[in-house]
Amino acid sequence: MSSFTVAALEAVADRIIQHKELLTSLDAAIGDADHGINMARGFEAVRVKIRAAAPETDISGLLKMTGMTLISTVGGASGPLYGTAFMRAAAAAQGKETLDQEAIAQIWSAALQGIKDRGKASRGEKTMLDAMEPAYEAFVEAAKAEKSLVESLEVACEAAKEGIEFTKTIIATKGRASYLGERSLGHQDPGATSSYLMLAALTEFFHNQQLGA
Amino acid sequence: MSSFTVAALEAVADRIIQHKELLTSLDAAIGDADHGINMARGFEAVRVKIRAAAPETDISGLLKMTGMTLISTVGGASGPLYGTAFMRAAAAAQGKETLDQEAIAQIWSAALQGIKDRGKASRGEKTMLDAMEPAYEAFVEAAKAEKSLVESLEVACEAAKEGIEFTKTIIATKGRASYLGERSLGHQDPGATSSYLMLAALTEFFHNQQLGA
Amino acid sequence: MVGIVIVSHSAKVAEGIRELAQQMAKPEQKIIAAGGMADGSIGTDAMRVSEAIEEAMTEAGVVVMVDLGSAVLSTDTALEILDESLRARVRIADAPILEGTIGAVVEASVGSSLEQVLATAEGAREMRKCL
Amino acid sequence: MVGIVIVSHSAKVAEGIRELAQQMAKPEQKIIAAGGMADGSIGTDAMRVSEAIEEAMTEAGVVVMVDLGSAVLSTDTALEILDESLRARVRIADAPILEGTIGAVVEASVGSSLEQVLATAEGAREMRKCL
Ligand SMILES: Nc1ncnc2c1ncn2[C@@H]1O[C@H](COP(=O)(O)OP(=O)(O)O)[C@@H](O)[C@H]1O
Ligand SMILES: Nc1ncnc2c1ncn2[C@@H]1O[C@H](COP(=O)(O)OP(=O)(O)O)[C@@H](O)[C@H]1O
Ligand SMILES: [Mg+2]
Ligand SMILES: [Mg+2]
Ligand SMILES: [Mg+2]
Ligand SMILES: [Mg+2]
Repeated sequence: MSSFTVAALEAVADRIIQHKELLTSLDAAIGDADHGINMARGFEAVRVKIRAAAPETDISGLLKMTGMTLISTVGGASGPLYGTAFMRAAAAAQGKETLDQEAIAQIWSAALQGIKDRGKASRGEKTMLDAMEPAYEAFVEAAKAEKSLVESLEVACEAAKEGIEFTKTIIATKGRASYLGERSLGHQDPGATSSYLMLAALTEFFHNQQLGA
Repeated sequence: MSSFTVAALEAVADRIIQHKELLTSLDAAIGDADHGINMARGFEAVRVKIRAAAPETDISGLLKMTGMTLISTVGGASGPLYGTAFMRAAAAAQGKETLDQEAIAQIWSAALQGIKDRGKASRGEKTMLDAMEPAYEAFVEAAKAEKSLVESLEVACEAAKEGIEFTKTIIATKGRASYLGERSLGHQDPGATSSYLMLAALTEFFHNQQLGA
Repeated sequence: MVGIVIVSHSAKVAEGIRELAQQMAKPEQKIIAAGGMADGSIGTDAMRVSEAIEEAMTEAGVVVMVDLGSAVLSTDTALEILDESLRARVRIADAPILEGTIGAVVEASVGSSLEQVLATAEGAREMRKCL
Repeated sequence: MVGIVIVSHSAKVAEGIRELAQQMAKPEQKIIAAGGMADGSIGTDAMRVSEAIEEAMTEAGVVVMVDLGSAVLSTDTALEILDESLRARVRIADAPILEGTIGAVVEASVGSSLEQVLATAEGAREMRKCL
């Protein structure tokens, strides 16, 4: 399971690093032009850490490693937010040995709650939550409707994309973009975008695993 | 007249530089422990400047040089305050060719007003004004009572000393010492002390001149 | 675009705040740090402040951010040294220096007036960091 | 004496504020700067913050000064990493970072309690610089 989880996390890291410029340019419009730099620095460090992890490290251990690394390397608000998300995910993953649909829902729920606890934001404040939460809800719905893991993830991706679009229509009331007041209108949130990218990477990863299986 | 004024200013500078440690230790008790450092740095620069001044530089020119130098080298609140005092003194000294009692009263009055304008303080706020203003008033009184220049300066010195003592009994409401609230009580004000030192140096200078004459 | 001058007793503070503010600024925006003394010691230097104001000056004017009361004394002195025509276009913000600078820079970046930038800088006083 | 930690996105800002505050402090007072990232970039690092809190810790506790909202997120995260026994003695000040730090350091220097130091830091919001 360790190499599987490492590969999943690497897929996430690669996707973020590939989109460094996009994320930074989105942040340039309504923030301090560093979200891509922050996230890429964080996930480069994560990649190094998880590749070097002992082969017996379990899912929870790898998620914790990811969280700790993001906390100490990202630098922006997204560091403690995603860092806390992965730490909570690690706690929820404790004892879990496979990443099936139910396990993923539980882990995701914990991660989402971590972001809310840390950032004290809720949906509609133009943050990563506007992608992350509807995506999570869509995932749970799809799972209930007996869709497969990959199908459920695909539905969640769609919801995250819509969440990104939604962030264009609202004013930021949390984070740096809130300094802009009404001027944040019309721009998509960088954090919502990075959340979508991570999810899209995971979806593709599970999709490819299925094909390979 | 130029060498006379240079000598008078040098006497002031020397006195301040000699008391660097005293002024700093007074500031350590109710401020940021730099008043002596600030003033010594300023007057060392003044000494260099006025020694290098063209021999035809008049009283006003030398005072202006002193003011400008203090403004750009002292660094603390006392820089703009004493700097402005000397600049205003320079303006008041314009055209004056001797430093008699009346000229000194006029120049001093302008300098005092400069400190008030710059610092927006008045007597009783535990600042240099608590030495400077009573000293000025005593000087004018003494002059009116037909005392000699040196006698008048001596009376002024006494008043400045009493002013220093007075600062021990009050709470600072201007400058850094005001951050301490009641805890500034019992300590003498560094700026009142440097004002006294300058005046004492001038008094001794005129006294010696008289003896020499 | 209103220019911003950052006057601190510490060169590190002024330069660090400038870097933070620059992250939120338009590339063409003028943000000038005037921290510390020419010889590197802690303090404010009215001459440096007056040069910084000249450097930051635009049609729209300049807002000066200060750290402590004595920085205001130096800035007032700097204004006296300045050309009268420039002086009329300078405001000193009675605001927290770091928080006010970030606010002022963001406000200035959208072309707001001198008085608007000043008001936003001073409004930073009410900014809440903990939620 | 209550210890003070200064958390800024900029290492220069944190270090510069520490130097300014040190001028007003007792020699034995603990004032720790936790600015920027380990690699020198701009940002806050919860690990550094938690180390700084440990370093500044005294019987009387620690007040943490922060520059921007995301510094609060890092500090909250740092608190989660910390020992529970220490955590109870830490307060985050919702205050202007430079002005609040100077106020907090002066208050702490006379042996005031954690809550008093916090209140003085937060009261710096009302400080007027221009008279
Ligand atoms: N309080 C918060 N809760 C949730 N998400 C937040 C919060 N504050 C900021 N964010 C997210 O963080 C993103 C910015 O991240 P980043 O640029 O790395 O940090 P910073 O704003 O400190 O530079 C925003 O686009 C937003 O999605
Ligand atoms: N507003 C003011 N008006 C008059 N004098 C003042 C004012 N503020 C401070 N001072 C004087 O300046 C002195 C401190 O000078 P100094 O230590 O050089 O400056 P700083 O306080 O900036 O370190 C005080 O002792 C006081 O006499
Ligand atoms: Mg950012
Ligand atoms: Mg940032
Ligand atoms: Mg001082
Ligand atoms: Mg000083």
